[in-house]
Amino acid sequence: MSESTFMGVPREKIDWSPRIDYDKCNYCMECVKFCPHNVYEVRENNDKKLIVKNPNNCVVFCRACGKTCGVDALTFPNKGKTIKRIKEIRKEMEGNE
Amino acid sequence: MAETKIGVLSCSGEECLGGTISRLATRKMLEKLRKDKTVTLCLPLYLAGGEEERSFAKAYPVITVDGCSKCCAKRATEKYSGKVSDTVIVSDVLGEDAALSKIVSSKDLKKEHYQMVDKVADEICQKFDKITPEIEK
Amino acid sequence: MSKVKIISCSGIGKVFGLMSRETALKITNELKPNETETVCLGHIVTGDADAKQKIEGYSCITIDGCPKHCAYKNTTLAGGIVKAQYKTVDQMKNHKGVDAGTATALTDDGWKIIDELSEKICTKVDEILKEDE
Amino acid sequence: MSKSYAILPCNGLDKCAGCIAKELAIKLTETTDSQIICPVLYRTVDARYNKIVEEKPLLVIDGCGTRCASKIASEKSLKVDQKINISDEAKSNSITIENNLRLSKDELKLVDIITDKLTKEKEKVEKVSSTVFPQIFEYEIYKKDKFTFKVPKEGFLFNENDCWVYVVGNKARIGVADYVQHSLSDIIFFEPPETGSKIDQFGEAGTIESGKAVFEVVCPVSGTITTINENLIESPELINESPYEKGWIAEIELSDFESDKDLLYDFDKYFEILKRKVDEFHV
Repeated sequence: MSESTFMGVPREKIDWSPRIDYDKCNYCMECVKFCPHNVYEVRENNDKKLIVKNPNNCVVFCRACGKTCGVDALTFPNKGKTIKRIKEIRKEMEGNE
Repeated sequence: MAETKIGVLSCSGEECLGGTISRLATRKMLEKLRKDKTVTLCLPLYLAGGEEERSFAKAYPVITVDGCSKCCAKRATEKYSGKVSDTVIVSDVLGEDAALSKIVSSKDLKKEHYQMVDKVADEICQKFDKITPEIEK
Repeated sequence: MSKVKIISCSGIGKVFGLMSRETALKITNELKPNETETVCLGHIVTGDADAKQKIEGYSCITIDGCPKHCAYKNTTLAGGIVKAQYKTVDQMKNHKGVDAGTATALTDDGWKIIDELSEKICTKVDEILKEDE
Repeated sequence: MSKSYAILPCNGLDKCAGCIAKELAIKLTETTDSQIICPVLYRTVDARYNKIVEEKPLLVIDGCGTRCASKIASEKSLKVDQKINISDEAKSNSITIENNLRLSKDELKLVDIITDKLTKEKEKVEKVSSTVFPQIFEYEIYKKDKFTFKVPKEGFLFNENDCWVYVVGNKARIGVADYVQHSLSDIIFFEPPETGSKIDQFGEAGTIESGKAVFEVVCPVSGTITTINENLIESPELINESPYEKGWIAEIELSDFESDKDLLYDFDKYFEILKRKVDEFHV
């Protein structure tokens, strides 16, 4: 895929993806089954059997996989701060043009 | 033209085996044989108000796959949508006896049925590939 | 007594279409072969006189996959008397999150759902036959 | 008079959130004329509760994201009047739920807060009348094979999560774009956002679900949810049939539209994005 952006900002500059609380996660893998964007990866042989492999595949502001988590092990970055950051980057980019 | 898309429309008839074979052969085109180029269409949607299905055959080539010699899929397409580019009739490929035999549920399909599906799907592929270069021009 | 016509949409794009088809086949071939029969929806769509004749004025039950109601609309257009209409997608509402399969093949769960629907429709068939008498 | 409910709580006994759900249910029966449906007994002998369910509006209380109570309600095809999720409520009231099964002071406070909200707020919100929104729009169409993707040409703004907003004065209607309903295919479930709740821009305004996936409605604007589209609860397929008109999701009283606008697209820009998405992702 070519460069991907969100609200005109390069996707990799936006920090938005699920965070796994490994103290809570029971590796039921419902989130993996759920997410169509290939964000997670299962690693059967590792200690951490589940990782966020492709954080930039995660749809910015989508939190839908969190709902599948029975033990509430998934959290997301602060939405307000993310919006602020996006606006800042947009300003910077305008300045550069 | 950027992409080649060809519509495949089966009669999916419920009264005889030919309907099931037409349907499965069409699904096989979509899932395996010509994955990215096949668009399946729903026959009853012509009348139930599907502008999307109706206009498709006007803009793209369509191959109809009918179970028996009634050729419902072909005739309905020509009546409501547009010209049919080619047609496959299960009873021509497999013979009337097989096509008109009693319909079986997809849970009771046997090896022989899958062989019938393969044969009809091959036939669709041949027609499909004949049309493809014409639209890629 | 004339048989109740069971007409399915048999939509090819989604699992709901196959569910409608298999439900119709189960009822007409297994559960109520003497009381019901199916009619090709494709044939009805052509508008042929002999297709029309099969359903015009008869009691019909339509089984659609999705809310586009292809079976219901086409049956009504051809003069069939739709005594009851069903949608397989509605049946999914009682089975949230269940994978029923694809338009090519159903999963075991998918079969269970259509078994459930078939039972329901058979009860309706009995009612209709009583009324028709 | 305060409203009374038939209460279906999750009653998860091995988690704190479940214990709070139970406490809240008890509290509501003490302060109002509400009655509890025991989820465990309900599953085995539902006849026991059929009368209550018929007589009173149903309040479903879930403890955590597994939403067992909601699932039971949908299993039994119950019409849900109100939904409360303890974990979400805790978050929005900045109360941390501990792992202890005996409730702490904070957790009891949360019970009081929710009780208040459920018994008082209702009367206020119900009176808000809906603003008149136009019903017919002109569309631009993007075609891909047999699919047609519609985007209304005027009056709508979009976020990049394919949700739209239509503003009239300080009120707005929100919904999902045609692209969403095409991607999801037949929508079978609609979980509305909570009436009366405050929502941020890009906050969750309910979810819609098909056999394929769950889609979170990402709210394009900030404000207070004043009305939800009740019709969608019975007929979520309206979103498929008419995503920009009959399939609207909710109405919102705007709180900071001027600032929200910075992160919204007009028709021209959204149409470009839609075309890209269709070409890249749509199968």
